[in-house]
Amino acid sequence: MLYRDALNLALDHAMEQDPRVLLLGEDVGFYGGNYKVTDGLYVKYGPKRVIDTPIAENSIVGTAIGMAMMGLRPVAEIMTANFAMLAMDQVVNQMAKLRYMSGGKIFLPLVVRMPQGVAKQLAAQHSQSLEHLFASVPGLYVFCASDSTSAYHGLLYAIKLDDPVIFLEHVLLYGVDFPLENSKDFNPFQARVLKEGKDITVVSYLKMVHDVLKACQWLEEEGLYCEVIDLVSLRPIDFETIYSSVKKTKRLVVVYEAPKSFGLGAEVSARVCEELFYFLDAPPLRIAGGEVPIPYNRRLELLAIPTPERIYSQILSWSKSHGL
Amino acid sequence: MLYRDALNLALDHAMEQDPRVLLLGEDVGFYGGNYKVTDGLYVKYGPKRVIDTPIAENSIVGTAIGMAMMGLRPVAEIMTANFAMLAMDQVVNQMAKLRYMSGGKIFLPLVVRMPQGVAKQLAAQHSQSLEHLFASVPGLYVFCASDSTSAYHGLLYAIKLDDPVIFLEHVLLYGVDFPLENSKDFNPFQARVLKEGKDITVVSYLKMVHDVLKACQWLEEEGLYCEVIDLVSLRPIDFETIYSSVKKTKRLVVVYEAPKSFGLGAEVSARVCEELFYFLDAPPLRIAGGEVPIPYNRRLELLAIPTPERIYSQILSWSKSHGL
Amino acid sequence: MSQTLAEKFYYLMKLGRELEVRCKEEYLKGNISGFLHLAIGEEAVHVGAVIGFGKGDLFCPYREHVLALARGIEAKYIMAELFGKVTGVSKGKGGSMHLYEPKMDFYGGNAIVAAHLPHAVGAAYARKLMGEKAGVLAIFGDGATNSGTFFESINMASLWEVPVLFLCENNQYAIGTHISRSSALKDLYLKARDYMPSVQVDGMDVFVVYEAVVKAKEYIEEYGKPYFIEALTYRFEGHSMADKGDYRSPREIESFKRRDPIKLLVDKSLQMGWLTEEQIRLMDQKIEKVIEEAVEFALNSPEPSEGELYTDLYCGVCSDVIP
Amino acid sequence: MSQTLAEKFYYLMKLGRELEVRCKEEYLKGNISGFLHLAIGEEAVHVGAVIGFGKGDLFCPYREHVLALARGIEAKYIMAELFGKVTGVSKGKGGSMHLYEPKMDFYGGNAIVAAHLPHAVGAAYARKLMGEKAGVLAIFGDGATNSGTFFESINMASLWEVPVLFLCENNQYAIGTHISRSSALKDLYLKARDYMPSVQVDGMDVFVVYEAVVKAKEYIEEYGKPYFIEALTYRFEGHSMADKGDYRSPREIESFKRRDPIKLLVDKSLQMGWLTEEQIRLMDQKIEKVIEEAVEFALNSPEPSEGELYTDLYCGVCSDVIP
Ligand SMILES: Cc1ncc(C[n+]2csc(CCOP(=O)(O)OP(=O)(O)O)c2C)c(N)n1
Ligand SMILES: Cc1ncc(C[n+]2csc(CCOP(=O)(O)OP(=O)(O)O)c2C)c(N)n1
Ligand SMILES: [Mg+2]
Ligand SMILES: [Mg+2]
Repeated sequence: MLYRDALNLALDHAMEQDPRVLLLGEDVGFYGGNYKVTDGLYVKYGPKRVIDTPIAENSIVGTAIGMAMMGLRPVAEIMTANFAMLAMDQVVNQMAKLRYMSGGKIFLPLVVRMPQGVAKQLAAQHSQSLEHLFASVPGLYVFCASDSTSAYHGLLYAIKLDDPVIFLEHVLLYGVDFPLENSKDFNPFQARVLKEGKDITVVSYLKMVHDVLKACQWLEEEGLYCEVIDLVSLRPIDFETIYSSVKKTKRLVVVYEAPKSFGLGAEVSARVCEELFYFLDAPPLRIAGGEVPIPYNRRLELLAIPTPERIYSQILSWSKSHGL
Repeated sequence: MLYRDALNLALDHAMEQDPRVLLLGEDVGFYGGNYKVTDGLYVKYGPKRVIDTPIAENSIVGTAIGMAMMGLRPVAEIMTANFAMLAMDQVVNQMAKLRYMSGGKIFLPLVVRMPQGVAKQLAAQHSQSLEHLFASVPGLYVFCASDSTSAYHGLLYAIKLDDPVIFLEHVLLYGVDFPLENSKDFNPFQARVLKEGKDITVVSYLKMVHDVLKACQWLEEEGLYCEVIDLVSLRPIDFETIYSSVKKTKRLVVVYEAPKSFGLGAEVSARVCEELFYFLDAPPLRIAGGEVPIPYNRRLELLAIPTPERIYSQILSWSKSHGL
Repeated sequence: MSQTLAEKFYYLMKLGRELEVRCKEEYLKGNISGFLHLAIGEEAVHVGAVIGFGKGDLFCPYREHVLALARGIEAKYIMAELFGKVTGVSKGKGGSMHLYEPKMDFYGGNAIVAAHLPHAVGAAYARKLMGEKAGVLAIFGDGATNSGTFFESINMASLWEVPVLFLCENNQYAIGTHISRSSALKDLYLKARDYMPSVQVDGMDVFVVYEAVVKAKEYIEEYGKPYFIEALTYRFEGHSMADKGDYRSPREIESFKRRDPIKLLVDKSLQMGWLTEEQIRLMDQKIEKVIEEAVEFALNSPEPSEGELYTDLYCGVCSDVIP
Repeated sequence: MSQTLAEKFYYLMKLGRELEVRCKEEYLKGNISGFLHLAIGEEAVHVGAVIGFGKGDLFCPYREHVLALARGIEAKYIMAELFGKVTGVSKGKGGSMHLYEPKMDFYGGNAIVAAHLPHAVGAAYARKLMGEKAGVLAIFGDGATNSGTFFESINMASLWEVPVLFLCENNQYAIGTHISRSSALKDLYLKARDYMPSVQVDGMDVFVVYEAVVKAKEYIEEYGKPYFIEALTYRFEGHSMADKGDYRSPREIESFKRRDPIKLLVDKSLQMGWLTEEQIRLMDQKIEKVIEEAVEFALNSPEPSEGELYTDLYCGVCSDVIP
């Protein structure tokens, strides 16, 4: 099933089963969503439950918060994470803090979905990976989906949660076909070991997971066996799964699309160094985007983010220079 | 000289010497600034160069960008970093990217100043340390000031730069008296070694620097000699200074007020582990804020951020358990 | 009718006034900390609006003690919150700017200017969708009407036809900045007039505010659409305890104090025979007692335990409706 | 006068149209990528506004090819940018949504709806402060008028009295969302009318747009204050190449195509004798050549070298004025 369709199915199932679930966002209704994730739901559930909004990101999240306060279970779409910069007050100052500030009197069963990442030549203002901005905020849960299974089950789980969730999708995955597994007790708080291996632990999430899997396939030909972990939740991060893998492999690589510094990789790498310092046989390696806005030109764009080829060659040369 | 007055002096000098420099922000003019940083400048330079703005953070930064495009050198004040969440589009998508997207045709001599941090019982929406949100954005410089010397010289330097700078101040420092050193060639890109020591490298910035210094004083009585580094720039970080200290001490501690995960400490710690893995004698230690919004109650508030006492005791027990 | 109202108004306005006067003292003693915004001078707006509105959800700014009292939250739970005690309405975690009591449809206190306005719109949307009749009251200042969030909320409320009463308390200042330095329009009701019925009223006369709000409430409930009221008022104190408010001339302040809303109410009520001196004296006594007890309660309440630092962040619960 | 104008208008509008038709082809061939927003159908607004405005700074949205052409940026530098070549106006780093030429007072292209509006206000403030006369032209869509940033900009421009001409091109849609689903007001000039002179004009007739803009320009320069124009127009294509635009009925699209701004201009000009068939033929020939050369130039230009990835991020220079 297409990733897009898995998300659509999750929304459909949630709306079917719980009349409190409703959708809002720019173009989500009549138009069916900029990436067609909400396609068909406007016709099925009507304009009161699939709400087209003005271009007003802060107030999209803000009104969704108000709805959640009253007991509805809104799923807001921000057309892309880039535009979520306009909603940061409602995300950081409101949605993440209302429960705490009220001494637990308020709860917000609210999901804010958005795609992010580098697609193809959309240039600096449309190509950002901003997960760390959300993942760093206490009070939020941040989930992300790397395939149709985590898309469907992860989104459904997020909608069921009584806490606010930022749900990240990747623009380049919408059109990709993945098997939809029937994982009844899918738990987004648990990272997924997508591939076992004895030599190196490679942590990733969202689209990069697939580039990592490709690179690790090639690495096997060099005799290097990577264990690939897909972080489904970025806040909290399932460190237990990472630790037990690193204890086995004694080596950590983190691969992500965002600029290297301050990203998810910094936290994963720092934490593993703190907790498993004496286990590690090599310094952790972060393979990530460049410290630049994403340029329009395709050649430069591809230089600014990890590719399977560069993931492969960087892991290879790093492992060689650290005695593997 | 009071930290507040050092900032005021920097603004005054810049405005005196360059007619292109102008100030804007909420309450900065007639009222003299919420924290009185701009006091007196309205009278001296008039309402055209010290502009009171509506409560409209995104457009405060946005108009400042427009002014900078035309060759002025605006210094915008966001009343506190908390409200900068409303300006994230202009900060992340505009000010950081315009030069790059234009292939270098645009440059933005622009400073956005703001205080941040935990003061006293201002509660969750007024007590945040958000430096990593800015420091993670390519295209920005992020400076911060821990005393009157770095406040005065750092701000003046930021105003002189032709690139956009986020300039962070700490709410609790405004009323503190520090000597203003005559550092003619103060360079914010260079971290300051505030105290030399052979045993442990302690990296910090803003107000925490002072709490660290206090804790390190006490640690000397235990025979532990810390080298204290004050990061004046958070983007870029002066890793050279950190590396040469860590090469000597073989131990790294990072102290900051923000929640521990994803903060400055993650990046510093991860980078040092990557670069100096074989030098380190112990896992790096991060001493930071809790993973919670800051509560109003004073006792809980003080539990949510590092104090000199806890910095002292955490370093002590960490160094003991790692053979120092 | 007017008699009952006058009594209610007087009690709440005076209780609010005395409570805040006491808050000032307790702040100076160090029992209260943080930002403390007093509504002294604005009681007619707060009490008139909340009583006039009656049933329905309230969304307030950081200057909300009197609004909370008028909604029926007991003084002692407010005072305990200001003292940072676990018995406070927000368990001592919120403080003055964050009083919450969802059981009484009281949704805070918000310390970010205008941030609660979209919450009000969303809440009204929800109420309407769920077939409930009561609308939502959103209160905010003159300064808030310059923020983009305000404008987005007005547009969405009108577009979606949801029953929100936007009540702007125009006290002419946003901290130290006079409205003439921040808003291109001086008559703020103009900002909404193309979107919804929009009026300007005297915010010093509690009866005027009350009547305007009653009328607005009828409208929003009958039509399920928004309404805008600008109430002209003034704060007698500084913006918060951190501000002396001395950017305003003594003359200006005096001219408004001459129309002190409590004085106006008393004069009118005595003149019209709605209240007697004796009634007032009795109420004053009661108020003194209530406040004394509130302070007592706050003082004697325990602080939150250290373990509370990490509670109330997530509920961690899954709704059981979706299988 | 009208003759010269008609010639200029025709040349630019037709050049814009043909350039964009060619862009579509090149996009389908894979020479252009990313988001490509065509202004086909809206040329009267873009050309009438830029020519009418004359000297002054331009701030545009992502749909800015024709605006750039009208400002005098050569087609080949635009095409090269769209091809991602180093000879493009933004060195291939910006693409379609980010054309910049400060030397010609052309300040982009912005891919965030309404984000350029405060830039325009700040620029106008700067120009006025520096004693320059020319104002600033800011162009944006109907969808943008629902964003808080729009409202903040309108308020600030009016409050600070700066010469910005806000030109709203109301093509009725924001991507797939009709104005009736996003704006409580259908007549968008109402959103500004309390803040500045505000008018609504036919955006399909380039002469009408031109005259309205000339008048507005005179006003903003004479008074140093802002002005608002809503131009009613329509886009014939989808929102971008990623959108078919089929949420609009063929009938609706046809009704607007009947008022194709280029056709209107030609009909009127021939009728009035401002243009001859021969002139048009010659211009068409020239346009064909210009576009051919532009594509040639773009094709033959080099891509940025790999080292360019890390250039143009910081200038790293310190101003030498402050000692
Ligand atoms: C978004 C935001 N910007 C700035 C502030 C700081 N601030 C707190 S209150 C205030 C003034 C608000 O004025 P107004 O809306 O008139 O309300 P009043 O206090 O007069 O009742 C400001 C600027 C804030 N809390 N939030
Ligand atoms: C802040 C923001 N939100 C959403 C988008 C996605 N988006 C791009 S164009 C557009 C529609 C804009 O409509 P309008 O202002 O009418 O301009 P038009 O394209 O019709 O000229 C949207 C929603 C964006 N670029 N920026
Ligand atoms: Mg006010
Ligand atoms: Mg449009």
